[in-house]
Amino acid sequence: MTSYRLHLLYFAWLRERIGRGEEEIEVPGEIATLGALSAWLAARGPGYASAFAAGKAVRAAVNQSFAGPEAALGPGDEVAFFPPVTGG
Amino acid sequence: MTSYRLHLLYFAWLRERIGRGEEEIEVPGEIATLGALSAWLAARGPGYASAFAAGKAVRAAVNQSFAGPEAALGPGDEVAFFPPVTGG
Amino acid sequence: MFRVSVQEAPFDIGAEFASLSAGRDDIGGIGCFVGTVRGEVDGRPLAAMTLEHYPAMTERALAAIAAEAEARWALLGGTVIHRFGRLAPGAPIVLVLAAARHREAALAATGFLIDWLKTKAPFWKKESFADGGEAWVEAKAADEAASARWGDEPPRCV
Amino acid sequence: MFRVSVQEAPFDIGAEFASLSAGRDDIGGIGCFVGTVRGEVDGRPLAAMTLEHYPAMTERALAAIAAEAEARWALLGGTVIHRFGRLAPGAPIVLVLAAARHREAALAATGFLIDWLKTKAPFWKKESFADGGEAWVEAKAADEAASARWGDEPPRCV
Repeated sequence: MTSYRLHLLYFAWLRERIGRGEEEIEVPGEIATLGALSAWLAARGPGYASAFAAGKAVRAAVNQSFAGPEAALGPGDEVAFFPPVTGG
Repeated sequence: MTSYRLHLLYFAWLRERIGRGEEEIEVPGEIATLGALSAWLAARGPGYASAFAAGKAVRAAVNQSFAGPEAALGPGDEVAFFPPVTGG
Repeated sequence: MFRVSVQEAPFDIGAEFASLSAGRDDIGGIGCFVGTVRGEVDGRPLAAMTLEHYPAMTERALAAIAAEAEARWALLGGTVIHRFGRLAPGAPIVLVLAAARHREAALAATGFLIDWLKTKAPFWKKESFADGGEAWVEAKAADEAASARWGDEPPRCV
Repeated sequence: MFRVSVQEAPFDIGAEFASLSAGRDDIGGIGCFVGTVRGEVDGRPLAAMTLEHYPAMTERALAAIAAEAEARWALLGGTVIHRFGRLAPGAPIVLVLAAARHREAALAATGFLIDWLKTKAPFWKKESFADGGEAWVEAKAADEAASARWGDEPPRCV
């Protein structure tokens, strides 16, 4: 399975811990779901590890729609990670 | 028991049927409650009879507070009769 | 504290919000309801709605309703304005504002206020139809039920 | 139809009411909620509240929430405006308007809209305290519960 590119976005304290708000990233082909992606990201470095630490409620959207851990990913998808929203 | 004076007010279709919005009236002393007053008024003439006709929901206030048929009346009271309110 | 007004003139919704919240930073939410004159009744076009009221009692009744809202919820202020006189279709009739730290109280009080205004404020509406007919609006059982869910006793006839 | 706006600038409440009801006489009631920045958090004075959002998604999320309200109630129109950026204590954050023939739908839709905005609109609040400290606001269980009573499924973590 070949690798593919994703556009990643981070908001609120995930952005602060990771140290950037967005990035283009090349992901191994076996990373096929949102859950697998967040686990894979958590191993990329201390900032990511802190952002995706166990016990932290991290939510996500794929192509601007909220999505759960089993959501499938594909080339060119925009994936955003963020804490539970606090608008309103 | 001596008679006493009341200030009466009529609103909405009661006002229209009775043909006036307010009046000073001398009431026999034995008319001691709101219920007795409305029955006594109904016998004063065709307009009053129509306004206080059986089956019509007539409500009242004594001295600007909503009151039921057993409310006591006394000299100088302001008594208002009207249909169920329809504001808001 | 509530501001209560019974008036013939239109009200300025923006100004009422501004006045309620001016110089304050303890309010987290303001609930609001504005009631307006609809242009037809069961398909019959309306020319105007005329509101009669009981001047000596009205302001006192509105203040009592507002006081009940303040007793039930931790409000930081509010506004009740009710118009009377002849109003054209589309015209605003009533404005309710309720301010609180949190939205639950603000919104619940707003609903309570308009429900009680419908059954406890001494106003009577007369419809003047475009065809020349006139009719007094009858009280609705649905309004009595909405009012009763807040636990008031039903009004009694004489 | 709803008007939806995500903006840094303040909104004009009176103008939004006027724009929603302009030239219409089919509306009987407009429900409204305005959320504002409170000046302290558990007694700790706030200097500002900064709202971050997800620009590519936010307007779409607000439109989806508004569409859900229109599917659930017979609304005659509405408005959702949500601000972002740095806001001072007392500043308005969010405006919801819902117009309907009768007050029940207008008020229910108003409550629904603000409840879903709290859990489904991609905004994040950061508190900047007067003492120099900063903290991201945590999502409240009470907001999740308020949102859930309208029957949505709970958001899932990844």
